[in-house]
Amino acid sequence: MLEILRPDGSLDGDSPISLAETRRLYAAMISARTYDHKGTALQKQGRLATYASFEGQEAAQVGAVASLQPDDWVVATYRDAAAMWMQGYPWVNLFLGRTGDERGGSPPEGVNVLPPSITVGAHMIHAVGIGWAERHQRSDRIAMTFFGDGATSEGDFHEAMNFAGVFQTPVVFVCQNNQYAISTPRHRQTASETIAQKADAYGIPGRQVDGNDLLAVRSASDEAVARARDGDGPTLIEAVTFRVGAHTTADDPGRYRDRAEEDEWRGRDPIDRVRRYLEGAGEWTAEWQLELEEEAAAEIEAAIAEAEALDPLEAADLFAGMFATPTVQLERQRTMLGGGSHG
Amino acid sequence: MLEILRPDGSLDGDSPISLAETRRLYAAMISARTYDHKGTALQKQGRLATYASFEGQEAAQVGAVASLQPDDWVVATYRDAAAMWMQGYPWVNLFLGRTGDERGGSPPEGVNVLPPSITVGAHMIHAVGIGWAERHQRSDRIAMTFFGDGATSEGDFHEAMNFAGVFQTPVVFVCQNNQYAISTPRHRQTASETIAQKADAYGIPGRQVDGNDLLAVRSASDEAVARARDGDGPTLIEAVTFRVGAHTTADDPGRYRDRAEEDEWRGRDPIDRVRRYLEGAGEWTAEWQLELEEEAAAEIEAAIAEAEALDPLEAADLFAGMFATPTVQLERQRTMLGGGSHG
Amino acid sequence: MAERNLAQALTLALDHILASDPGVLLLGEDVGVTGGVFRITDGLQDKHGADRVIDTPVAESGIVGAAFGMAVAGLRPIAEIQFLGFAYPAYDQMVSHVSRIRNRSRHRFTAPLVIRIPYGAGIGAAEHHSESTEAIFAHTPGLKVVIPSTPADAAGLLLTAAADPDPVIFLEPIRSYRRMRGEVPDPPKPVPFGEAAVRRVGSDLTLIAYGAMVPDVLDAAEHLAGAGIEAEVLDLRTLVPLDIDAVIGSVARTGRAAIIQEGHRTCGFAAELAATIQEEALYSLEAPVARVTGWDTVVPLRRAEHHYVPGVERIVAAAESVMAGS
Amino acid sequence: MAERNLAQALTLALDHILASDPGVLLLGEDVGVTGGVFRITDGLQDKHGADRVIDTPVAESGIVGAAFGMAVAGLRPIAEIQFLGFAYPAYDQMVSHVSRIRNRSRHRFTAPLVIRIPYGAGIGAAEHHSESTEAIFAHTPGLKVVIPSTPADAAGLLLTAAADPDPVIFLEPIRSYRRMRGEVPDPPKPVPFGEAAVRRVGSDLTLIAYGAMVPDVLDAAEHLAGAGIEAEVLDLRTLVPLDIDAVIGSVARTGRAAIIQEGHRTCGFAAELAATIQEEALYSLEAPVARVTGWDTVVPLRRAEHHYVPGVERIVAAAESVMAGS
Ligand SMILES: Cc1ncc(C[n+]2csc(CCOP(=O)(O)OP(=O)(O)O)c2C)c(N)n1
Ligand SMILES: Cc1ncc(C[n+]2csc(CCOP(=O)(O)OP(=O)(O)O)c2C)c(N)n1
Ligand SMILES: [Mg+2]
Ligand SMILES: [Mg+2]
Repeated sequence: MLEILRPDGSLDGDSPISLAETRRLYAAMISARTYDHKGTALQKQGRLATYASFEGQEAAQVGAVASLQPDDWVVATYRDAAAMWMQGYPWVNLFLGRTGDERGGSPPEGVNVLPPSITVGAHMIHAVGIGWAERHQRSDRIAMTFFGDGATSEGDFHEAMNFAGVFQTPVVFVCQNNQYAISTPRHRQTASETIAQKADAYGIPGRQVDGNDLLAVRSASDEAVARARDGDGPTLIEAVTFRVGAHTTADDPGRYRDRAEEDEWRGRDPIDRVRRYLEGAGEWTAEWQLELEEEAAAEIEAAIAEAEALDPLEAADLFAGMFATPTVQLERQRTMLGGGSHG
Repeated sequence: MLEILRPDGSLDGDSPISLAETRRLYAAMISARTYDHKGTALQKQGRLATYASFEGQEAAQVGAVASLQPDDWVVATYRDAAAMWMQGYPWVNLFLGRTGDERGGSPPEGVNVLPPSITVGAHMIHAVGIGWAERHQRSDRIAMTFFGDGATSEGDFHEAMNFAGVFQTPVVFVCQNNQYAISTPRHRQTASETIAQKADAYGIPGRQVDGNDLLAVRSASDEAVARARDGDGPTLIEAVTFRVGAHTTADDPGRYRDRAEEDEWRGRDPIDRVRRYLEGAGEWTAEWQLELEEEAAAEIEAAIAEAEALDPLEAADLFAGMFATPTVQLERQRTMLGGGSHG
Repeated sequence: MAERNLAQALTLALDHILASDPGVLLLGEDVGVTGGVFRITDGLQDKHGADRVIDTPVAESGIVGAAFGMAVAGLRPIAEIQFLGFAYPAYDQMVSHVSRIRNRSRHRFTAPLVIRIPYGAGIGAAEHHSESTEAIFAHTPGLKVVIPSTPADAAGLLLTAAADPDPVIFLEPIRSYRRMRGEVPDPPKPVPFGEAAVRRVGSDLTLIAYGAMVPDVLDAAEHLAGAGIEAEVLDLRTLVPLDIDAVIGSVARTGRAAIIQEGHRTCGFAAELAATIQEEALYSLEAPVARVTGWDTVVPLRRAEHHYVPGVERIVAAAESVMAGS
Repeated sequence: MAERNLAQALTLALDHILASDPGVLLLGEDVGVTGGVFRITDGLQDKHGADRVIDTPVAESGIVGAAFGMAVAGLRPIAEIQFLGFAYPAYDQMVSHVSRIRNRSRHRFTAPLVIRIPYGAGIGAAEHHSESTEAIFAHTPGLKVVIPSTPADAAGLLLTAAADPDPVIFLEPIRSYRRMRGEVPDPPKPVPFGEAAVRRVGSDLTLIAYGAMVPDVLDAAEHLAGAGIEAEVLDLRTLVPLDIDAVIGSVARTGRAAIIQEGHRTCGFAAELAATIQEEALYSLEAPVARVTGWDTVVPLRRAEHHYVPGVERIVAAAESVMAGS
């Protein structure tokens, strides 16, 4: 397992990035955590539907996406808001989706990030097709896809990895092994020792990294992104991390795991670790921290306000969303909305 | 790759079985090939629907099933008639199925062999469930499942292997890597170097053997069957072999491969190899060969006659086959058969 | 008799089923340790053992395929899929194998398994958590399709499903899990398949529904009664087998019918019912049979979900228009 | 104009589509080197390159999922599934992603792809090779469903499908591939979606069909003409969008209708049509709308297949019974 940044903030080897870049990513992780805490809080107030916290996984998401170019693709899940936002998907869209509004799925033009996949497993092959299409169109854009340890059990994971191997598509597979799929622990998910080793079944390189180590993640993803961009094919990265919170706001982790396990992982917090490192390098101050937190809070509040200011979709919008031009059937059904006749 | 019996009929190491047992399996392979040739011939005469030849794969099928107890389960495909027959599935049922008659799928009580799977991939997990059920019921029966190189690309292969690994079910996975899935060569099916190595992704032992070597197959399957029976979990065996004939009688291999490749593999015929070995050991004579061929021919002819003597199913039989007790809907539909009313 | 909600009724039934037949196994994602996302299997692993109430990897095709194998080999598995929107990866196993092994083997092998699936909208959940695609199962030969609407039926139909010699798709109405309570005998009383229940007697028109729509249809019927229209309300309980006689009998009496279904309109089960009614009772019909259905749209997310699910208002309006004979 | 069979018409259309739009890719099992199991893509890899006509591993979900990704990223993939019975492993991709990305992203991302699938019985093939489950696609919001019956339509509808901004399920009638020949313009002429074709004019009753059943329905109509019954024959060509006006218009004129469909009866497309007709034209109906369908059984194997597929005899009998108004 690749590790660079020790829990105490010291380095084991060279950092793949400058201190300035580290500060940028640290700031991003603070934003992400601010969003995340707000998401949980808003859900408790009934202002969001369910919410899926990614607390503890910020380094895996921020570190991996930091290796991308702005127009590369990200294809991720319900738990990957930090990754999506890093690639340009606005907080307002992420909140909007969580309120239960389809417009959350519509990021601005130029942001090549798909709306989060709610189904587990099916989206990885989309990244394969996307990377394939980019190469076919002689673009050097690549695709990065995020998924969990549980997702590796779905047949679609297998088909995606196998297609990527056979067609050598420019894709980076990032598995956030956060130790649980809802209540199911990693060792009940698969009998393989690591998830990284699954890559071998597809002739693809696999790399296990400490997912709570921003620098290790970044190092592995830099390498994988370069491989993909250079036409050398896909890579699987297993980022070993932990979901510190509940699966979603509808879940109670007390039913399936010990507090001790959570506490242990809280002690390995990916943000704290970078803070210690930056502090040691004279690049972190309490004032800066405060500044970051205030900026993040303001940004997040603004996004919430914007999302909540939007009136809900009308019934007619449902029909308008399905096709470029509604079918005869949909047109008829839309007319039923008005009167009660046969509708 | 495990090899024991050299193409020239000499041994590289010890045989896992006695000469008497080798003679028995040799005879079985002769029967299987007789059936296979007959199948191709009958299809040309229009007496069967399509037919899928397994010529060249007799050692893989006969050798693997020879390790089983008579009441173990076999879950196999359209190309595995030899394996099914070895485990008690009558030739008459196999022919019947090929004529296009559902009764082919009904082997005698006590024969724990499912009708052949026509869909590629879905059946392997059935073997996992079966083995699981047997263990749950404290029986020591195990399940063996056969599939091709192409089938390893389906998501269901992955889910089956993963379940087998997690639940340590008593199953032996036998992949006949016959180098093609219809027209697609093995190296375009997956970028992994071997199929055996895919087992590693599931914490399962994987073994590659020369599939045209009866003794190597038998040795690997003896070991895998013992593991399963002893509660030590599943094994994946990759039997490297070749489909000498067409994919089915509807296929023309000339479109996608060279005659030279076929000829090379014909030179590695699994039956010839055992004959040379037995001959060297003084256990084969031309008279015995004739005897075997005549017996096999008689047996096969009898099976064909029995299959063809059966009148086709009646329309009412269709309705009777669906449930233990037909639903209201089916009852109504059955009455439509008689008159034309609304049917 | 204790009052239970529909979720509790299911738990009770599963407990009895596990206790009375050692060949029954439950399997699915998170059904064991945590008792399922809706807590339907809560406490059952502790009581009946981890080898009988089994947490699986996240793999729906694997769950159904393994359950199929178990059933073929003599067990009586009850598989859970977390939401109907996650059943599609297992659809091939259901169509190609579960539904067919009996016919394929001319009764030599069978697959007596139950697949429990929460379905339907109305709780403002995320995408894929609100599906009502029962029609695709009804369209698949060889599957029985059961959809209870009350706590007692949920328990009773589940008992029948678990004892059935053929595969059963058992759809559980999510928004009814905790919507109402009702008396549920302990042990539950099996409810036979193929017998619709008359939930309300009426002579002016027949309202036909099942599952999550039934309570709304009953509310609508009360509403209509206020306007002097007496609706008969039929709860189908099982779509396959279907109690055609009850449907035709009622419509022949009332001469008017509306079918209320949450699923998408085109090729939904309401289409089947309307087609059957006009086939068998055309000359009794005084007005077209109305379909009140979900639309041919994706089920909207929380903020617009109410535009999709037929509510009391749409049901009442449709009934009134059927009464007006237009 | 050259006469071509339906298979050749499809090859011609694909060749033109590949030649005219560099963003079009074909992918599927055995579509490249060997030209597909039905030889529909024969010669296209040689002509257009192995990077545009692509042999894939045996993985239907992968094929559709990869095609989806390609479409999202600006290509126009045309995927082939070998037989409809092998499409179920890809059903989740179709329902959960292909059909939904436009709505999920409010038009920001779209998936203009075509999924070509041979369907139907009648050639005595093995199990799973004879499916007619078009209804499950018609029931899925966000998919267009196209089923040609003639060579010219096959080519013309495929052109339209390839240019459509939304995903299209394109079902090809296996037993019509080489059943008849017809004139097919070269280049083929696009045939618009949502316009039924009147294959035969008649005033006594309307026979409605699509795909592989159309030739049989026309034979039945000739038969009926011999007995003095003049049937109008409507070929729907596309199920989604559906030419409801053509259906209702014809039935309003004739007052009688039978729908002929090879798929299973319950919740088939014939149910949708019968439901719609009675909704919109009840007062024109002089007899119940009849459904002539495949049964709610697995499609039988070769020796008993003829008991399943509606043949001329059953169509004629149903039409006569509709004429008798019983
Ligand atoms: C196909 C499918 N099956 C089941 C679910 C329900 N579900 C949502 S998240 C989840 C667990 C996924 O675990 P993992 O992949 O490890 O991701 P994590 O939630 O831990 O980030 C499950 C089973 C789903 N969304 N999609
Ligand atoms: C799910 C599914 N997809 C496609 C097919 C069509 N098909 C039949 S055999 C075959 C190739 C299978 O290759 P392999 O697994 O190597 O077995 P082999 O035929 O070589 O024995 C294909 C694609 C099928 N039967 N089922
Ligand atoms: Mg996880
Ligand atoms: Mg093969």
